[in-house]
Amino acid sequence: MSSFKEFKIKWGMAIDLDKCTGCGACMVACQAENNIAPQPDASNKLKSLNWLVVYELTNGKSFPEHEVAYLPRPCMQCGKPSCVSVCPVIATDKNEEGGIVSQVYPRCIGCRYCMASCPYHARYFNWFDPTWPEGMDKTLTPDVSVRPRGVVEKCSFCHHRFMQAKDKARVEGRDPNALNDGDYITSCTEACPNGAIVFGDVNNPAHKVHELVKSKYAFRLLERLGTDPQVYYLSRREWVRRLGDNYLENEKVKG
Amino acid sequence: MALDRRGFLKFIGGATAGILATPVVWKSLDDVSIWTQNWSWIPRNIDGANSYVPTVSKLCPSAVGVKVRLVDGRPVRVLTNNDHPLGGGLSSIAAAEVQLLYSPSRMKRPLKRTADGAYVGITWEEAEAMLVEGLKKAKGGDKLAVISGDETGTVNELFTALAAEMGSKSCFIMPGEAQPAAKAWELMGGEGQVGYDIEKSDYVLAIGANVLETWGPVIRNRHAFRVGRPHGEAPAVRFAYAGPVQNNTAATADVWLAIRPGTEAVLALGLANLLIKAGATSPAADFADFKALAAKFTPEQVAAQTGVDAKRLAAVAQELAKAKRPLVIAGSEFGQGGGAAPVLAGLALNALLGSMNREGGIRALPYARKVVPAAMDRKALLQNDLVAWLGKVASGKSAAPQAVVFYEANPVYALPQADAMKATLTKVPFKVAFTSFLDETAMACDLVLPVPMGLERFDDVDTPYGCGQVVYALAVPALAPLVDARPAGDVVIGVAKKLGADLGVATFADALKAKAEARGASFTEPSATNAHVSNAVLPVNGIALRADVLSKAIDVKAPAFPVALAPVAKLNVGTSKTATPPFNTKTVRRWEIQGKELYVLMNGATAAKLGLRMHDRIELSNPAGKFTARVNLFEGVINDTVAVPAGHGHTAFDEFSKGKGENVMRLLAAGAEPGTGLSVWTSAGANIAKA
Amino acid sequence: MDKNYDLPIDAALFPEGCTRCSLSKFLVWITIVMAVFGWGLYAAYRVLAEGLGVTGLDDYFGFGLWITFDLAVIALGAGAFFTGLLRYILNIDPLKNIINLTVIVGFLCYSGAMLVLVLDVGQPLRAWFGYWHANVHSMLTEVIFCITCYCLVLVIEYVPLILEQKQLNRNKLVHAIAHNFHLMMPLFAGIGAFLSTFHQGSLGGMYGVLFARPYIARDGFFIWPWTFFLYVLSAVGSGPVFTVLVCTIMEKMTGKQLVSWEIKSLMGKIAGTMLTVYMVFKLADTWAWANDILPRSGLTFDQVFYGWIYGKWLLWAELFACGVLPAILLIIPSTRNNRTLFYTAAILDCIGVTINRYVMTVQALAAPVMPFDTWETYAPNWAEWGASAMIMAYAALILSLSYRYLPVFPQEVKLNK
Amino acid sequence: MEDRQLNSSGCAKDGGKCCGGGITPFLVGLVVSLIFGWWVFPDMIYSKKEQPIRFSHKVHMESAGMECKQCHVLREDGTFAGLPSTASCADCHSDVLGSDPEEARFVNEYVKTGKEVKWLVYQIQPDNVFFSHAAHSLDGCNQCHDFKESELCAQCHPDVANSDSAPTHFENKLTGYSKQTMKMWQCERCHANENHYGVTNSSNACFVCHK
Repeated sequence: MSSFKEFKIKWGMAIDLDKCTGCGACMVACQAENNIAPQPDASNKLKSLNWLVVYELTNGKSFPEHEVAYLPRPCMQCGKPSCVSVCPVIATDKNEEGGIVSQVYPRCIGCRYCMASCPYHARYFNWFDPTWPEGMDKTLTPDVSVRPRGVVEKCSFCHHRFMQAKDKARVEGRDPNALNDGDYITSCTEACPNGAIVFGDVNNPAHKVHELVKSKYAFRLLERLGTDPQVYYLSRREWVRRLGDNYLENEKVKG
Repeated sequence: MALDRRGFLKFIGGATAGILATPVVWKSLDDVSIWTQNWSWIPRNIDGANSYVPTVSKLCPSAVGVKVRLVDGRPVRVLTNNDHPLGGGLSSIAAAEVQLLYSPSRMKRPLKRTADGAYVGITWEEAEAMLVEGLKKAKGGDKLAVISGDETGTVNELFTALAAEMGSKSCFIMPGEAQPAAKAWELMGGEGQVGYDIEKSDYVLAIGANVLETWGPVIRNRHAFRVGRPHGEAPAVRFAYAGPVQNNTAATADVWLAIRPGTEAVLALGLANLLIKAGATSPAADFADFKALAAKFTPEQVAAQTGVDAKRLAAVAQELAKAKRPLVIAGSEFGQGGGAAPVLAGLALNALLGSMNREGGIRALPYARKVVPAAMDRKALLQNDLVAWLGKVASGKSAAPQAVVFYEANPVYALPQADAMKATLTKVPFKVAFTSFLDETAMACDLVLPVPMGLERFDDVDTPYGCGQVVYALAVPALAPLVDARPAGDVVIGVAKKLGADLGVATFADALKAKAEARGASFTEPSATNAHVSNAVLPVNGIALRADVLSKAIDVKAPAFPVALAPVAKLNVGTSKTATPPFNTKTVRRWEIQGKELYVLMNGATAAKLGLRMHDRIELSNPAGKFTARVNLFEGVINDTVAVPAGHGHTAFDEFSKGKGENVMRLLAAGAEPGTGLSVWTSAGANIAKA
Repeated sequence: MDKNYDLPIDAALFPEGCTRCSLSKFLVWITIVMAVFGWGLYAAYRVLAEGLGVTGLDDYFGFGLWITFDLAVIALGAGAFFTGLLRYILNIDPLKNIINLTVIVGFLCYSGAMLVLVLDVGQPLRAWFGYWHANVHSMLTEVIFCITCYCLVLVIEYVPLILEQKQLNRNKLVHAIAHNFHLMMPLFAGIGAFLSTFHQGSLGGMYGVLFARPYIARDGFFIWPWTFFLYVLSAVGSGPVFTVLVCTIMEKMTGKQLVSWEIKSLMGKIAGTMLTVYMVFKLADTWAWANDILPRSGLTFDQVFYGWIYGKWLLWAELFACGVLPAILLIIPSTRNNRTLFYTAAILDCIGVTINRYVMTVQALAAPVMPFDTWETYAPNWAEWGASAMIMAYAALILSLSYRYLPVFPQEVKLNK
Repeated sequence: MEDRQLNSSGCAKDGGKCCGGGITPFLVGLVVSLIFGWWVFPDMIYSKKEQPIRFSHKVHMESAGMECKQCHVLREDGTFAGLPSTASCADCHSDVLGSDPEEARFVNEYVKTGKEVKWLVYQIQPDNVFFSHAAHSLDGCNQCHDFKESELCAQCHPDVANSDSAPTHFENKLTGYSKQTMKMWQCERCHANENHYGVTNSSNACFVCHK
């Protein structure tokens, strides 16, 4: 297995699950921002392409003890991604400052090995060519290329916004590698009216997310598998934190 | 030399060796792979200069303040506008608004229905002539009805003024939360529009009102929620929710009080009972009556009627009593049909909590001055009950009008007993729809007139119901209409002129300018929001608690059906006006719609009682209608209740929503609320049979 | 040359001293095969023209029937390299009587797998990136290179057999080439054995390295997870008997004895021995997985099975009914030499390795890892069955032609006198 | 069939004698394909296009003393405007300034009608490529180099500063891209050059250039 790089900047999210109502605005904002094609019938969730998916969590108890929570799942941008080393053609890599796992569509041959490796189901395949209702393709943003059929894609943390923020900093004479908190946020972060998502540089004490990930309520999905995700979740509810990883019956959840 | 076979083979061998030593194969391989990156049938990125237009969404019922990103004038995104008093995030429908400009079901030109029922495109000149002709026949004596789907816009003044000029007062807005609230507030003797200062409250109890999804200016509410709930910390503002289903609001609320559908007022009175016992009082003249009424609603009594857990109820009452700035918001879980009683009881609770006319409590907000002289003002318009009126027309108690004008309203889909409502409309000889989409109502009209979408027109949002402050927001066009559409306001002004009436404003833009002025707003300078906020409030004096009305209105009969129905409203499936936007099919939960089938939710105990299991196909029926659906077991539903996702089952629109699921409105029958006469349809029930 | 008009009209092309059915009968058979092939071709066309959405694959099951099929045929095709290794390197001479068939079966399995892969990758026109932009860290890269090279080796091994065709072989040059090829065969057998071992292993390694998928993740030795070695062993433990089964089916269809029982029994003994070794390791692996890897991931043994479709019966069937049982049957001489038991064991052996490849592919992807995720099921649709059937038809076609015109079975003349 | 088979194998007995030519056919094949591959094929795959207006960069640079960035503007938000619009050309060319008939044609056909010129771009990259002109600045490169503005531009673009007419545009018939569209390895001349790291913040990470 290859070794993984450490980066000075580490873009990360802290998603407060106690603040997510599951409204789906983030999913829509993501599709519009990243030129993901709409699907007339998206009821087969195993074949509907959306980089960000909101899962429904339940505490498993019967009425009236039942509780529900919603968990938005972008790409975890793992520190030790299981998908990167398996790609036979280096179409995906984690080699840029910030630690975002890249996916280069013109390089991808569509073998789907990375999808098999990802336990978060964060990777999606273009089963067909993307199509938009007539004229709707005019609303595509110029920021993200449209993917043809046969390639794998995934959440990029709206990487183009990172590039735009750096360019803006350059033009304004600021250091592109020292962005302020909020200079670069993802489309879902921006769209969420509840502010459930906080985005920033986990390594930078000036960024809010830096403190948030240290909260005793913070956890990551499937931490023990060693993927080292850059997406953190927070919940004051123990049962929610317990759903973040597989626990044997006698094991205690942290926090 | 004749080339024999061996020679030929050698030639081929040489050629092959040669070709391999040239770029032919390698360049072709490379070009082919480049070709696969640029297939001509895949849309291209189009670069350009970015610009941003701040506006407010007229499409989303939450009236969210947004900004539109354009690239060389081409709209590409609706973005969050954090500076906007109604902004601070996006709703799942506003996020799709730019894409909806190109919705397949969008109206592209005026249409008229021919004798054989088909629609044909006509010019605007023909359309306006037809409209004038049709309206001429509806002159005098309430022969014209206007039904508007816009609760906050000045455009209503033009429509109602036109109606007034035609001698009609039959003007209605589509049912929502504002109407029952206006009624309740009026009964209590309140002035202006009732407002809820969520931003400054430290304890919000929502009874029925789905405050984080469908009640009031949702994005503004949610922004307050965001501010009051810092990440990973103990919340500075507690939220409690009472309703039959663990909906989006309940999912994040600190407390969920499960109550049967339609029992919101009973729950409020139960809380009043506990609060009064704990010493709460009110200066209201009829407090003694109210106290006597509340005394009847002991925790046991409330538990029996609402199904609420007495301990949880007591806990909430305590929390309310302890809170510094508690606020109670009562409404309907699916945003309509709740009647005045819940709001009345909820406001009475606020009075007991000392929340009247207080920061973080109830505010009385002044209505804006009319800018079209002949128009009905908002207060008057809110007094007209569309469902009741249609009921009278259906039963022949009122004469059917000669003409109906629909403005961005889809009553054929969205009213209770949708099938019966549709039948009632067939009594009207001339029906006109001003709409952006070819919806169910448009499909029932003789003339369909395309209006520009919210992003393509000037329009306004004046203090949506629920706002704690006066907010006036201007919608400005981010682009010229993509289709042959005309702003309804201007069409109305023109048509009125042709009918010999002067509405007093030359253009719709003039009306908006006047309205902004009336609100004290000035939009001469370019601003980041095009919105105006005012802290103006009206005094709240001599509020009565109206135990007399409540005692009658609260007389809710438990449905005589095996299960109660609890419709669940969510914005992601769009509105009756828009149906499900193309991007939003992916946000519909897996066990909500599968293919064309709707899933309804019930808890395990209810299912066991009915002998049902996950995925079973059932028929829901009651005298209003019936349909089949499948069972989704979800423990966040109160016993003996079936939660039905609303907003599905469209029979018009496009492949993204047409024919998917069922329309819950078909199962809801409206009744009259005793004491207020308001139409209510929150207490429905159904029979369940395996299908 | 006198012509015997009782013979089929293409009799001159038959292997020396062999009889074959009439050409018309043969053509009827070929027509049936081509009909199946045509169905698969249509499926392939739809997949290439419209995208993989026409298959039953989805975002949970990026790998499905095709990968299972590929892995299974590549394992079963291992008879070629292992028999070659034994025949040419270890000089087990009797194996010369079946070596030709093992080469053809191997060639068919590998070329068939590569054909399916053309459909299975989303962008076949860029598939060459696998060589040009190879990621040396990926097990799949190792697979791509080794399979391609080994497929070339199999072509090289197959070519002399074609050149030995009676009429072709009359040409001196062809004869000389064929002869020289034969002399070089030990070299190719060696290269083949090396390549094949590696990619069989890499195929297993491909799964073992998926460290975030506890169902298939395996710790390992140096850079290879255990599955690397398990795949090699299971392939050599089943490949030889698969060749025997193919041979036996051909015997049934042609009504001739093509390979003597001794040879088959020898192949069975070889496979049985390897299978026994494999089962020892496989049982140890399963034990370690259930008692170490799963609990380390927070999972229990029960949690990685689901309902009937992904039930424990698959594991028990793979381990005992199709693992331990055939190993015993094949390794004990008395049961091995009972034909019924021998064939039963051979079939069970092949089923066992197929189940293994299936669960490693499909169940591994079905098993949810996130606690709130759900078990999903996968069923291949017509397009995947069609394309797989196309490969079967392709194999049947090549085998039929080879049998009819090439001297595949050295014992055929003697055994059918 | 059989006879033919026998004949051909009979022929083989004589080896090269009857089926002559020795190595000649091989060489002929080799030469033909080499000529085709090196001279005919490269020409065949492109269609040639000329710019709609003959534009002289030289006149603008030398006579008018302009710089590249005056027309090829970097916008405030860091995005690059690319080619100037007709409106921005009309800032100077509202009327015909010189005697060049092409200028007159430009003014008459485009400025007066407000039509945009469909310039052909030599360097346009596929959608999947992200290129930031802001990042490739003179300040950045001239920390070590000593480029003039036009020299920096010419690192990637055809050097048109001194030419009176724009070069012919070769469009690949299959991919639709210009022959001069830079390939990844050309970007990597700088991006994979380790001497640049730490000085220019350049990186060879995939996502730096792909979107």
